[in-house]
Amino acid sequence: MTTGFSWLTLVLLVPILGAVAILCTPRREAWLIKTFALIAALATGFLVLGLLLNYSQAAATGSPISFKYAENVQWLPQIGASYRLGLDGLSAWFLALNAVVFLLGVVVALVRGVDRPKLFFGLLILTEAATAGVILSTDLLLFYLFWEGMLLPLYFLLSSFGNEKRQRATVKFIGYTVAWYLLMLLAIIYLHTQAGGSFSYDAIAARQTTGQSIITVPGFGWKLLTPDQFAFLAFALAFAIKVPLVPFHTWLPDLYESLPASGLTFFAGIVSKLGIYGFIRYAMTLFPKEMHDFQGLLLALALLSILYGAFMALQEVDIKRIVAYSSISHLGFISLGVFALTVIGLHGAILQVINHGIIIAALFIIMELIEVRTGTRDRSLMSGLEKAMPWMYFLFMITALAALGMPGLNGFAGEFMIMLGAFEASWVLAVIAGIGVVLAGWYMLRLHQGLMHDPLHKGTKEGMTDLRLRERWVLIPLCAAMVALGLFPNIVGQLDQGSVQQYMAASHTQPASAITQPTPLTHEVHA
Amino acid sequence: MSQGFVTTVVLLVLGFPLIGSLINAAFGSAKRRGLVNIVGTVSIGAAFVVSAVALIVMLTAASSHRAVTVTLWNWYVVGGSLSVAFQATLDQLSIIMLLVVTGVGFLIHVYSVGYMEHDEGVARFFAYMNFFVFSMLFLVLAADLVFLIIGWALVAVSSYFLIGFWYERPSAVAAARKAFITQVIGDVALVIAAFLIVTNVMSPIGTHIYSLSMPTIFHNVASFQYGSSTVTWICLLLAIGAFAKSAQFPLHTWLPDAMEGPTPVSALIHAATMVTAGVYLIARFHPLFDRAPIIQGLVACVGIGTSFMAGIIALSQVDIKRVIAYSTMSQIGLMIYAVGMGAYAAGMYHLVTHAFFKALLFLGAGNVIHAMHDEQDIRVMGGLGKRLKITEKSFLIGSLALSGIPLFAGWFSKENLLGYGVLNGPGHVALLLYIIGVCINVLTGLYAFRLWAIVFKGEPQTARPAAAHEAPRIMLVPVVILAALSAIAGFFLWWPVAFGSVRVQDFTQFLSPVFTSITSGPLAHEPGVASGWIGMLVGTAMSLIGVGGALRLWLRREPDAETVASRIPRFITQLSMHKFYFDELYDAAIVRPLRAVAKWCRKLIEPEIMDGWVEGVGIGVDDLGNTLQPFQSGLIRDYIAYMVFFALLFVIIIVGVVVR
Amino acid sequence: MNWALWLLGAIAVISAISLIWSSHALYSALSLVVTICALSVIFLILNAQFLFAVQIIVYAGAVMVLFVFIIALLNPRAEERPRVDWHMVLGILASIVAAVGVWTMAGSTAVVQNGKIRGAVVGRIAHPSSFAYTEQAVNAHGNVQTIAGQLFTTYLLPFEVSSLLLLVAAAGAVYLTHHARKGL
Amino acid sequence: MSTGDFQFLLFLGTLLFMIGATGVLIRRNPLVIFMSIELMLNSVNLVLVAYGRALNSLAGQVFAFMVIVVAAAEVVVGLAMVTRVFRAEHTLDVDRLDEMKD
Repeated sequence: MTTGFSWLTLVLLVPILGAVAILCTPRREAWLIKTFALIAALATGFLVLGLLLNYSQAAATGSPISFKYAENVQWLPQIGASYRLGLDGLSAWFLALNAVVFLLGVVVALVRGVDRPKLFFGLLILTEAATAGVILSTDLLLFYLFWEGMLLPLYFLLSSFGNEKRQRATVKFIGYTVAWYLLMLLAIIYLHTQAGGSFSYDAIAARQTTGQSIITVPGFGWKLLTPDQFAFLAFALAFAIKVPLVPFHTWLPDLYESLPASGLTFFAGIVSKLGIYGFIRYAMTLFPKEMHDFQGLLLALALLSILYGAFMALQEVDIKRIVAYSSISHLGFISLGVFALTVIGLHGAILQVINHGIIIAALFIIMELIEVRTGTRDRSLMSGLEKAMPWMYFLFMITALAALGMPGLNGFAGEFMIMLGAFEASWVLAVIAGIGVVLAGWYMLRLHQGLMHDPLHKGTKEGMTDLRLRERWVLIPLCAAMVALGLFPNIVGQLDQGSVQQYMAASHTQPASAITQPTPLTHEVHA
Repeated sequence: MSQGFVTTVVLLVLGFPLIGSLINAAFGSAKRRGLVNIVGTVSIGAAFVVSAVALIVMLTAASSHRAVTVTLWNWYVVGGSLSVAFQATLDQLSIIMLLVVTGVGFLIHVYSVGYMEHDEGVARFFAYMNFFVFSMLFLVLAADLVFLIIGWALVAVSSYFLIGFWYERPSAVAAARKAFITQVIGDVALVIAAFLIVTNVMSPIGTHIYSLSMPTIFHNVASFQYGSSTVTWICLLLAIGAFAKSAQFPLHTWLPDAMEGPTPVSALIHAATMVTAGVYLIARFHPLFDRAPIIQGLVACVGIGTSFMAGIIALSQVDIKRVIAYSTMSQIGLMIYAVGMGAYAAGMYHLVTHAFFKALLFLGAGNVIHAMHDEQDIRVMGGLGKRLKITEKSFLIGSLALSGIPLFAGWFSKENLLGYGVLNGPGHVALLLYIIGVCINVLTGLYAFRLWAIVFKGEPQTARPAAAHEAPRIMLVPVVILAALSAIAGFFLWWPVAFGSVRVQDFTQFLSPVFTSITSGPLAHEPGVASGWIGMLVGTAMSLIGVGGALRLWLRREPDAETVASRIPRFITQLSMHKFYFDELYDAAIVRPLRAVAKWCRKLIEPEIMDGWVEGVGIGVDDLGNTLQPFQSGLIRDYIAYMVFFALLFVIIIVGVVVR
Repeated sequence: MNWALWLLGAIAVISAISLIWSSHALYSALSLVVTICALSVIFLILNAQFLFAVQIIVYAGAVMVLFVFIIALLNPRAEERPRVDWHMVLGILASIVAAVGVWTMAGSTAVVQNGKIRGAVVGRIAHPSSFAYTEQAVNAHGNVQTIAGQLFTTYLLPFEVSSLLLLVAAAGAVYLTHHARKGL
Repeated sequence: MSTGDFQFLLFLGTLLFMIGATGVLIRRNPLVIFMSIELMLNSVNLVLVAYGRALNSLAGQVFAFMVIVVAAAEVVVGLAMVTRVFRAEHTLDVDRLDEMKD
């Protein structure tokens, strides 16, 4: 049973209560719905802030990774599943990003207005509960429950709000992802048996990965993989689709193109990053040997994402799709940081997750504001907006520069760490990532200049107004955060020191790997 | 100098331009032009005063502890091993750069008050100019690789803003993007060099020290063996970064296009400060460069090559600013040649004098353009000397300094440079490089006085020069000051002078502690002019030949310039006219293929392969459905037939399995 | 007795073939009657006198009469010979395979013999049920009596259920063919 | 009854059964289809009795009797349905009765 007050359950409960409150209020009182939504988002935000502030004082339990505010309640004793929640350095930052991004989603929805507030806000807050659940749960079955549960409100949200192509995009997304998650469930069950009948993270992490006999195809004698490798591939596939790494990314551009900005802030902000979270928390620590075996393949996929995303962003015409592909390229960077399996790389990845969350949210908001003003999303039909909207130009410039990783802004801080980590793994990675940075500079500038500079395009509508005060005050805090994180990235650094060491230690049991032995920068200092 | 003093100097020097830029950006507007002008210029002036004070304090301090490094705040701490912090160094090298940037910058700001009189974007202009000076100072003061990279990128971004200042002109926008992309390439090279350094710095006792701060790196520079592959790679990457910034051979195509920006921008960025950042970088990393002889040779050759190529191209340019731009590229080439050979002090010396006379030439050109109402084509001009007397005279002084006529600033620094080149250039090509260097003197003399003669002397080609009027006083004062400086700067910096307790040694001795104290490689001592007399004499003679030739061709027009040009083989003139076709080459070699790959991705890979297998699954299921549909024919006999068939199959299998 | 079986078998097969091949429904009905009678005689040979009687009375008597009656009622036109299509091919193929299969099966282990049994389990499945009446026992009490004994003791449930089945069938048939004649 | 006879009887039963099945397959008149089914049932009876005789067990005959009862019930209902279909569709060709297609 839990000793202290179960804070984490509160973090889950508050959004659910908010959603219930919203669903109860009649459709007429739109303002009441909006206030409930705002209250729920703010309450979660402050709760998470409180947790973060006295994070260091909290007691920590748990073997490979020590979790704080741990909760453990028997749920299904027959099959060894228990309702276990926990927070470590890594998930603390994901939780913070989760709260910030959903608060932003609510605020953007309020500023931009939304036609069916009851449905929208109810589902939005419910999704927040689900994603928080994914981040907090330390029991694999509970994790899977939230992981699939997240798709439920998302499906309704995605298919009922957005432009004309949303139906197809949503079906493609949901169908695409759910089909592969079942593999992960299989892997979880396999782990459950391996760990002697319990779903808890510690038990599974401590399972004996004894000599696995390689499965051979009966009758043909083909040598396949060991069961652990199969399980790892199942996990990796599920997370790769979520991240998305390139071959599995085709759902992303269609979906992002059809979603409104309020939906995109939280979707691009946190939902697409849970794949990274999964890789670090589950794939890296539960399958250390397999992670090293497949490290080459995963690194190749990450690099492919960077370059492919950059090339596609270079060529796209629809501005939202450009930002979608740039998001793929950035996520490729983050996964490069994770797969390099070095301390610096992991630090950089966590930092870049937060940076990317802020940048991509701001970018999508700006894209929607431009789309509203010029009435089109086609890059070739717009130019010379700077004269009409100096504020938009200024804020869009800062966001674009942060996105292309200009040193001094937050994009650079994360990318520098990731490239340094990747450089340690092997110098080729850093060089290719460098090419990615140059391409990022190219397409981001093309986007920014294409819209802002050059004489006013004859096609654009007349009488375009600059950003209204409300819209301005949504973007200014984001840009301020970009500059602040660019100059003081250490805020993120301190909190996850301990857990990054633990993750590296947990993933180092069998270090033999194709790439040169990843030397941690910590002189083998173990927490 | 005490830590506290240096911290205040650093914060003030960085603070003034930043605050000026923010004020102008937030509150500036065309209406409040007066406020904008004052804030813009005063902030740079204040920075100049602070750096002058710092120079004086530095001169009083003993030469041993003049270099002071200060930590501002911790940037990122990684589990106790790698802790990256913002550190700033104030030593002889950076104080010189501070003075050049803020001094010349201040004069250019005063000039641009007049130049940008009727431009409504004046607030934006001064905001960007102040931001540029801030980022240049940020770069110069950097003592930490991350700090340096950030400064490097900030300079690139501000030059992007300033080149693309008139954003309504598509050519300016394209030029700005081109400049920025080239800088990003240099930036990435710098970042990778930083990684190489961090992962290879060993403390004397052989343990890895992960630190990005340059003082500690240079202190343990012994860990890099002389000529080892890591040092060579590091210096190659640093050289690429320097070439991108200083518009040297492989990455030089952005400089001529950068003339799209307003003239004060060209003066500040493309004459005095930004392009010299590459020279500063190599000077700052001299311990590493001293250990990589191959790279030093490469740098020297690239410097001379670019200088020679730029000299030829400048001869055929018709746009006044592009001629001066190519002359900048040529002079920077000489500086790169100097630091390539290890003559860091000589390189910096030429940098300082070049800043004066090149800024002077640009501002003079600005006056001409201003007078001709934004006309930049020199073929239209002629005989402006009668109308713009002061500009013509200062332009003449500038040209004299540029082409290295004795007793002018250019002569001191250039001959010092070439003199050093004669004695200990890189390896066995030293003499060849020296000869090319001397030919460059001829070319410099030619294009400098070609420009002066065509623009100011001779009779006007068209009616427009008649309407020209002398520039307003506010634009003339900086030009005159710069003319004075380029006249006496060489002499002033050359001779040791003593003012009471402040003993101003000559330039090279002032800088020598920076370049000798740490290097343990071949000592790069500076030869006095005496030992290089022969070199100097030959150099001066070639300059005089150049100037004389130019005057004959374009002033007295004995053999008319066109007839001479017709006798030169066509392909040289074509090469010169089309800037050695580099633009077209890069476009075809890099830009177009990359864009083709991107289009290929979008048109082919995305829909077919990436999307293909997802849609394919859907289509596959549909097809399966269609193939199975006819089995539901509705005829009873069909159904019975299927039953019989499968019953039979079932029996056979059972019997088969059982019997075997 | 061998030749009798062969003769009766041949008659049954020929009439069966004529059943499916004849163009007119009535001829096939008659050929079915012939097959049923042939089989009933075979039952007689196999010492199943009760079945012989039931087969003749119920099958030939009642069921076939009903068939002929219905054919007369609907008097369908003579349809042409069945077309040769893939159904026939499948049918013939199936019969050949089944025949060959059974022939080899039956040949190898016709009756369960103790000792090593090679090949098909056909015989083994049908091991002697709990109720075994040797030939002499049946003849002693008479075939009908013994069957009646069994019918009303061990197999009482199937007997009752079949009676219920007949009742339902009769009611169903009446309901299906009944159509309300208006104005009666 | 010798094993040779038993083999022949089994073979005869199978042959009759397959002829019935083929009949069901090829004929389009539902009445003939019913008759073929009757034929198949009879062949089953034959095999049952043959086994009963071979294994000296009366179960075969009892079961055969049950089969006859069921066959009778089946014919009754079947023919009722055929008459009903005939009255509705006025056709007896099985191939044209395909409303069940979709």
